[in-house]
Amino acid sequence: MADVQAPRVDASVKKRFLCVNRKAPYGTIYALEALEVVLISAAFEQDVSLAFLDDGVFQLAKGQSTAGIGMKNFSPTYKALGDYEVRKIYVEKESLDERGLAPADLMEITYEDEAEGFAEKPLIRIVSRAELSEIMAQQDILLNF
Amino acid sequence: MADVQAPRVDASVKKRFLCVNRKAPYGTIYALEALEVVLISAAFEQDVSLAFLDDGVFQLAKGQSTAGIGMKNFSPTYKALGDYEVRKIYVEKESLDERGLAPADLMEITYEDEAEGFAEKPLIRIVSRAELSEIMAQQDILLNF
Amino acid sequence: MNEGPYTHQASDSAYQFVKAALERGHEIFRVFFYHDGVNNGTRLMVPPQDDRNLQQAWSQLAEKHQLDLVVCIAAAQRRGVLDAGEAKRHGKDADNIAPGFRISGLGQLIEAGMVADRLVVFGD
Amino acid sequence: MNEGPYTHQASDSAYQFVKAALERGHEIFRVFFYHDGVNNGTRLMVPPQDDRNLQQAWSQLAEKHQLDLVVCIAAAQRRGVLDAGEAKRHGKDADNIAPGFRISGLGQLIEAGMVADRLVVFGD
Amino acid sequence: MPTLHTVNKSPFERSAFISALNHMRPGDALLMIEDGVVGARKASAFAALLENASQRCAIYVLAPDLAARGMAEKDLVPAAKLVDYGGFVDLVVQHARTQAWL
Amino acid sequence: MPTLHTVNKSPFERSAFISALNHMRPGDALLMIEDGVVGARKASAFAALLENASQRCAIYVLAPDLAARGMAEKDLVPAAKLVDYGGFVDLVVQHARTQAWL
Repeated sequence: MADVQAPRVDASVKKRFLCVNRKAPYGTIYALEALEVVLISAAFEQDVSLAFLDDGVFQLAKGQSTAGIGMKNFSPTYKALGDYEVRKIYVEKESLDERGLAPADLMEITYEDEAEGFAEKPLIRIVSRAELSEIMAQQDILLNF
Repeated sequence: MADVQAPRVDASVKKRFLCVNRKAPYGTIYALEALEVVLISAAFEQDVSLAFLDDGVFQLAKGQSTAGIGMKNFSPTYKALGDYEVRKIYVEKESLDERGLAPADLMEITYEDEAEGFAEKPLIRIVSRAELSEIMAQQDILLNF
Repeated sequence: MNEGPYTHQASDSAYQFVKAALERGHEIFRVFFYHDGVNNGTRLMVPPQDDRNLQQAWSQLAEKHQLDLVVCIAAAQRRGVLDAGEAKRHGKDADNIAPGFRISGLGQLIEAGMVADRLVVFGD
Repeated sequence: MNEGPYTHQASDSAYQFVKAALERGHEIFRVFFYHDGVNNGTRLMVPPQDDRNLQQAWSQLAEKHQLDLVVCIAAAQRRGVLDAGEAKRHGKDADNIAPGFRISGLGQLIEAGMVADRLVVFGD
Repeated sequence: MPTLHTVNKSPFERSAFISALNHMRPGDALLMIEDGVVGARKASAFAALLENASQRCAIYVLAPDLAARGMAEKDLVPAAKLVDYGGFVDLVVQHARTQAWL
Repeated sequence: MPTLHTVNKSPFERSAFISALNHMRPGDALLMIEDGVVGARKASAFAALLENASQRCAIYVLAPDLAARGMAEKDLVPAAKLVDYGGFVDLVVQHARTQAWL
């Protein structure tokens, strides 16, 4: 999806990055270009997680079909995040509720757990607003989109 | 402020244009570039009026001082609108109220009434939301910013 | 058209709207690119191969239907969209205007409002 | 820096912030231009004479303080901001990158996050 | 002749949707496009407001934008009618003017 | 170490301000910049909310942005403290991370 580059910094640095997604997909490009940041970050072996809140929860909606608007449907890429070493995707419950969305309306995103014989495990964790605030407070870097 | 061009169309066409201003100044350029449209429109002898509602009412706030942000203060240009044959500037009362603004917080904008010996008359008319909706419904063209 | 390509959907929406209007047999008097909309008119864009190229889409639609695509001169200067004449006039060593787009004044927007039966704004 | 010049105040705010940080004696490891922010890096902009020139402001600040101004390559390609090498690679007849800006990959943003003590995002 | 109002932003993100509703006159039409389509979801915080507005105004949703966001007619308030880009053009023709609540 | 939250959009236009307030933890700071400064007006629809938040978080307003919009300290809720760009830099240094509610 984008050029991979070798990190040029001290490889022992490991920071917690949280990509904070708050916008609906397609109306603006932020969702897509945020995803490109996450894919690139895998090459740097950082502790990268993603948060979806406010209209950002629509990025994970099932069944996106963009044929009618002439834009590329990039939602399948979210399903590949497990392969990019992403292990934490947080979705805010209150944001879902306000929008009349249930967790079942979101795509299933899994990763293969090496420690348990590559068993498929869900990547999405539904968290409360208070929990998400706590998670944000534990990060080194917040990438805002 | 911008190049003036001679109209190339049937000069007898006279339509009602309303420039609808809904954004605060400086945070985005829409206020400034909307003003440039109004200034240009004078050369076309159309019936041009302006509406300020939602955060657009901040465009008319008194005492704007932009030295600290390195941007040009274009608010004095609003005071010259009378010279550009603008005769109707509508400001929505409900938008002022919600923002804790009073009509006295707005710049004084006047025009010289030729019919009354060039007496200075106020250009701003405070209107209710219902009145503004009615005014919008009477236009040929709505220019949205 | 008030927004640039890709960041906001406005350019896509306007393009789809214009295409549908032409298919319905309507005449498009003009498409006026204002604010960041002027950035649709740069021929230097190179989107990923699996993505649409909005400049080419507009240029091709213009060629097919003789559309008048006007880029606002004042807005374009601020944002670095120039034709050869503008580049020369301002001492710039390059220009970037795309085929089918022409640079002109804001009066073209007022004129379009006077002539056309309807005016629709796409933006952020 | 996620937004282009003029339309949103983000570029002005980021510029004022960087200037103030330098005045306070802080080191700016990098300014990364992403999304429409890449449009700050075109040398073709010609704002009105009574207005600020944001590209020049950034270029001059970079020269004075040896700032590393990085334009995201993927975002820049989409929006038509190219250096000479990129232009050649994509068969374009012109480039528009401004002095003091360099085009590189998104990894430079992650790297900056790893190296710098603080990362601040300016946008719409 | 009535006015067509377009809203292209989510009501969860911006107040433009509310502004549009506040300025629509009986007989006007509302067309929700781009991210604005999410405002027509049933069971959302804005559903009651939209149903209420539908008593005096027609409510349209641009179908291609709805599909892009993973939704279909069944996800919307009952008053919402789907149109495609051609339908958007027809609405512009059928109304005297278009107010875009950007 | 607490978080600095920046809000650059008017609460009358976008929900980012409310989102910021909803996610701030005791001891965090809120800095209102650009069009966001209008959210600190006293007697506005958001004044009570902001005063309430000020019980647990510091509220800052970027003075140059305030002046550009024709306002001064007297127009703001009492809890708001003015800073310049240098003060903005200091706030970034004093907090472990910055969350920009774009």
